[in-house]
Amino acid sequence: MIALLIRDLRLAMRAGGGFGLGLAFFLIVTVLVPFGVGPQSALLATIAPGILWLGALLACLLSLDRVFALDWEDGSLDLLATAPLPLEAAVTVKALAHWLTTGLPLVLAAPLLGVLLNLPAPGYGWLVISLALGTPALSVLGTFGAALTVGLKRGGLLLSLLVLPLYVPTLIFGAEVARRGATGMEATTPLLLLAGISAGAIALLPFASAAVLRVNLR
Amino acid sequence: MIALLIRDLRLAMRAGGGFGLGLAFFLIVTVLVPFGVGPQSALLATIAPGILWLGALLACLLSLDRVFALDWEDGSLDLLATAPLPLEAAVTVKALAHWLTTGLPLVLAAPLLGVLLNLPAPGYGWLVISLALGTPALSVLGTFGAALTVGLKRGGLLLSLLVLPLYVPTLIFGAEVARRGATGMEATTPLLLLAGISAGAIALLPFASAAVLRVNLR
Amino acid sequence: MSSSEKMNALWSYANPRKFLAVTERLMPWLWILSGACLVIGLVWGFFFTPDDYRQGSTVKIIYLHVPSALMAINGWLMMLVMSLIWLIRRHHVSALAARAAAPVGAVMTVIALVTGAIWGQPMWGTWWAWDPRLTSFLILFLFYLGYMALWSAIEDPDTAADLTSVLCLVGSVFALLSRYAVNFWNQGLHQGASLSMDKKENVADVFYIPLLVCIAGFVLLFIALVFYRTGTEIRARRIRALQARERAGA
Amino acid sequence: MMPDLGKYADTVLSAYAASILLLIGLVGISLWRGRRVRAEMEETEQRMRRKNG
Amino acid sequence: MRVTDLTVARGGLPVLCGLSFVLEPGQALILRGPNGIGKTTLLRTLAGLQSPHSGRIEGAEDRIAYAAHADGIKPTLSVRENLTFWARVFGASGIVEAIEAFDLATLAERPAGSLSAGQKRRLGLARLLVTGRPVWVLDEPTVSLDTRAVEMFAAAVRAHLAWGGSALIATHIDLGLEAQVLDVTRFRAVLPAAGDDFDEAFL
Amino acid sequence: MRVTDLTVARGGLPVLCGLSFVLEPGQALILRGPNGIGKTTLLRTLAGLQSPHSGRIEGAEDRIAYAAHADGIKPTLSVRENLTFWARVFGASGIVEAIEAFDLATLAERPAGSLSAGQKRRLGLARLLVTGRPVWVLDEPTVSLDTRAVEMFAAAVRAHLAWGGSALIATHIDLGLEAQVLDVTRFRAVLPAAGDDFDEAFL
Ligand code: HEM
Ligand SMILES: Nc1ncnc2c1ncn2[C@@H]1O[C@H](COP(=O)(O)OP(=O)(O)OP(=O)(O)O)[C@@H](O)[C@H]1O
Ligand SMILES: Nc1ncnc2c1ncn2[C@@H]1O[C@H](COP(=O)(O)OP(=O)(O)OP(=O)(O)O)[C@@H](O)[C@H]1O
Ligand SMILES: [Mg+2]
Ligand SMILES: [Mg+2]
Repeated sequence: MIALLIRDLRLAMRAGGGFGLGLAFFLIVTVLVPFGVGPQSALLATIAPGILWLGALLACLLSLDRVFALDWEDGSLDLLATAPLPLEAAVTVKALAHWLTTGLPLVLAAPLLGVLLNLPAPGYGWLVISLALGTPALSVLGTFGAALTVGLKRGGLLLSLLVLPLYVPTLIFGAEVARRGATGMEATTPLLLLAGISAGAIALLPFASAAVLRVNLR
Repeated sequence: MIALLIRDLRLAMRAGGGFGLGLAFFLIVTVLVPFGVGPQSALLATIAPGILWLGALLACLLSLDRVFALDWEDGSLDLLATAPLPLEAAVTVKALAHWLTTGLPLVLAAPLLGVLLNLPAPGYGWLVISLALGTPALSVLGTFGAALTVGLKRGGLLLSLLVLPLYVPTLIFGAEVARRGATGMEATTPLLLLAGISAGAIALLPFASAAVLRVNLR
Repeated sequence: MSSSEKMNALWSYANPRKFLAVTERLMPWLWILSGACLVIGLVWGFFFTPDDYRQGSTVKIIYLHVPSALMAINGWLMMLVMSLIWLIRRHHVSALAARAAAPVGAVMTVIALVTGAIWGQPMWGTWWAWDPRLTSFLILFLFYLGYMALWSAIEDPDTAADLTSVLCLVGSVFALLSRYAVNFWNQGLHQGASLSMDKKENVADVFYIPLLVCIAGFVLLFIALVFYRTGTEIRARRIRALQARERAGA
Repeated sequence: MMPDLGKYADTVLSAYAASILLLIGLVGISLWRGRRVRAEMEETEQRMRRKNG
Repeated sequence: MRVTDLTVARGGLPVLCGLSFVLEPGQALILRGPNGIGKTTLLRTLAGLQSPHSGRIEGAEDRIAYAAHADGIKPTLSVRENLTFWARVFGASGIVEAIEAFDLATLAERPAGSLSAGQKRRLGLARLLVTGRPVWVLDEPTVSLDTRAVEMFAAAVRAHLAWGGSALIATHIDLGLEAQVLDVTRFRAVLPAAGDDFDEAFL
Repeated sequence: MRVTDLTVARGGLPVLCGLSFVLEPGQALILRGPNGIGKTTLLRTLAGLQSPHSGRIEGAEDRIAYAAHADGIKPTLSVRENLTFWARVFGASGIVEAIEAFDLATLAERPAGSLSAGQKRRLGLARLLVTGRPVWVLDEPTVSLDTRAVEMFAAAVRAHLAWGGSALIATHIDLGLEAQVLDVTRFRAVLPAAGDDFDEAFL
């Protein structure tokens, strides 16, 4: 398992591996928003928490098709399935690697981008906490979607279509935490709900992903 | 050339070809925005033109990695490069096929999604016009980006990173047209600029794309 | 008959041949009955019910809106059950029934959304509001879309059945979660449940009876469509099998 | 014959029109595809039978 | 490994049926048969990647090292990193022998993506040695290999057999191995003429 | 086609140098050499996919049909659709001969993705016939083919030569073609020891 994690991280760091690109995408989306909606800073401050969450979600989504597709194409996935490692473990490791290379950098970068969108001062802490709690769920859900579409060439868009509705509860609670935090309201209830979703997804979805992957390898 | 166009369209329609998924993604992004920023309809109406343009742009972006990557992986691109068809023509056809399968459906669906975001009534016409004029530029620019990143496995994110800055002027003018239209202001100046950008991109970029593609095939 | 024999007798309808034979006989009745209920219910509702004192004639939309909304939800529930049966007992007919139900459910969702939107224009002054009930319907529609897209994207039918079934399971959980999340996110404008047992909150009887007839019509139409489309899927599947044999040189 | 729909005539009529069109479309497409598939299956079966003598 | 009355299917259709054979330790078996007969399908079934249509496979669980056309090589990792990864996944330790057996020492630090077709294939075969699995199941292993490399491969297989392993190899060309040959052509599945029986709608 | 004093490079490093040969119409030339010597690189250069490091290639422009490991086959299109597409791109019309030559008639309506390795390869080779190009440049064309299919291929090459075409084929196995053989091993590029000369640092 550790070998797989190390390999995935190493692959992500190598040329064309995509590390940091999620971040860059996040940055660009947040930068483009003012171009789209106009530069009024009060308006931007209102929508900032939501947009930051959305940007993080889209950045996460875009890197999902790397989770299994490359291993599928070059046959590694066949070989992994015949290896002594249980597929559930492999799936969990993949999700973890995805989170480490995509989710974690997003969490760390979010406050910086908050500045660009005039996020109100009390919002920073809540934004980071909500992202830190929510992005693991995004990774796990995304891994499930990636496992579903692994056999399809460039399933990227289908993947998005399948995964985005699954992201809705996470997004709602996450953005709610950030929004309430930014306006100084009480935010622990949605935070707890968010944590609950994350915990549930992490505990249960790897089994679904592994089952689906087995079907796809057949 | 027509053979290539027909093949690309046919491939897009076949299973896993991705036709309609751009549309679905557009739908989902616009649906997610209120979850992020909250349900107040006045706020949504203000940001609607910008968000719709952003959503269309992202949907376009996500389908870009299909433009060349599949042909590259299975060797078709090598074969096309040695075929009697000039590469410039092939690139143009590819961009056209991309627009027909992604841009055009987006243009047609935009008014419907405008309803979801409470787009003000005078905005619909302008939104459609601006998208109709702007999405061809998005396709051509995207094809250029796809040509740049064709050799990279799963270059999706890098592609986004390269293309998004190129999209900025189109986005600015396009969203400006839609925004002015929605608020009843005069919108012909940005519209002309948008048309200019599109015309220029369509006329010149295929040469750049073909050149870049030749380098990548080497 | 002992209960286990009864179960076996029930499962025997999962045999495609038997399924087709039975539905073949039922089909005409289903079409006629559903058509009759729909015509009676809609004509009654449209022509012979009074206007509501607050909503005016728009209340007539209820005869389309509520039944389609009900069927949209029940369609998904049925797909869930069928998916479970496929995953556990691997009866092909159940997987195909789930596949056949999806477009029907999706159209029901669209009807509920469209009639709701049209109704909202005079009542709330807007086509669309991010009310929890409406929003969760939109999400349901997205789930339908994803489910159908996955079916059509995968070549091998058994693989597709497995994958879509798992998606349906996971999707159901998350659809439910979304429902609560959306409620939490925005408290809405929408009507409360008016078909509840508590008679005081119910709509008046003049509206109530034709509404019930319409609901029956929608339910019957749903069943008819699903049976018919399942038959089509079974035949398509058989064509596929026959052609594969043909190619293999049998 | 036509009931008086008052100022909401457009609303009610368009709701009915849209829904009925959608329903008819759904039924129509289902029947059309059902017919086609049934015919194709019969043709295929016939072909197989002929080939098998 | 013992296979009894096995039928394998692809795309829902049986392609080979009634296969039975026994593969003893120390034994190699070469599968032959024309294109499209179902060799790949058979090997994938034995490797556990798809389930048999009917019949039994015994003694295959967790004992098989499978190698197909796609080698599972990451182009951005070096040859050594690629091998080390698979060694660790399979709980083996030494990659030195594998590197020696396929003469990869001079290539060890090169990114695998810059290897030629035959060099890549050698790397793919070297992976077999680090799995430590007793049954090798190989689908056209010598594609793109030159004569010297084919000899390396034959030597590796011989060593594996001597150690007590066994090998099942599908190939169209002569490998210079002294092994039993199983021509699967005569197991081609004959489909029963499609009857009116609707149960067969789902072959 | 005439090649004079050609040096080809991969990854910036020359791999084969000083190659000269002439390929007359009606003639076939078989390239041999150990793995990694540079055959693929040479063929790609001749096909115009990369530019030569030095030297001249004459008479290759728009006359070459190139076929490599990747066949450019779309898995979701049928065999016929795949061939028709290439025929139209190359301005040819008939795909009937191509289908006959490689015995694809029974597979014509199958989606190409469901073919076996050898069947796919046959489709890839059939593509050569619809290009109508006189010079075939083939990189290991018979990979995965069984003996019957190799004969089909040899027959197709012979017919092509008789028609006045020519062929350049890199392969490790015996094709049963009567053709000149060029072993490229002796053209292996010897790199000059990296001197202090800075200009050479950027070879
Ligand atoms: C796009 C907009 C709308 C959607 C998606 C929608 C959806 C729904 C749903 C899901 C139900 C529940 C059916 C049930 O569980 O019994 C329902 C019932 C109902 N809706 Fe809507 N609705 C929309 C707009 C409206 C509007 C604008 C009105 C009127 C002002 C309205 C009036 C009602 C009524 C009276 C019921 C019956 C309540 C009940 O029996 O539970 N809806 N709608
Ligand atoms: N999805 C499918 N539907 C129907 N038939 C299929 C499908 N996929 C593969 N086949 C057929 O199954 C047969 C077995 O293929 P397989 O790849 O096992 O052959 P093989 O013996 O390995 O051939 P080769 O020597 O060419 O590699 C082939 O005839 C192939 O065309
Ligand atoms: N990016 C690179 N950097 C350095 N060397 C490279 C690079 N890419 C390829 N090479 C080397 O160039 C040589 C030529 O490779 P080529 O693919 O042409 O060989 P080949 O003769 O076709 O071999 P095979 O018979 O195995 O297919 C090989 O030794 C390869 O390792
Ligand atoms: Mg094979
Ligand atoms: Mg080579």
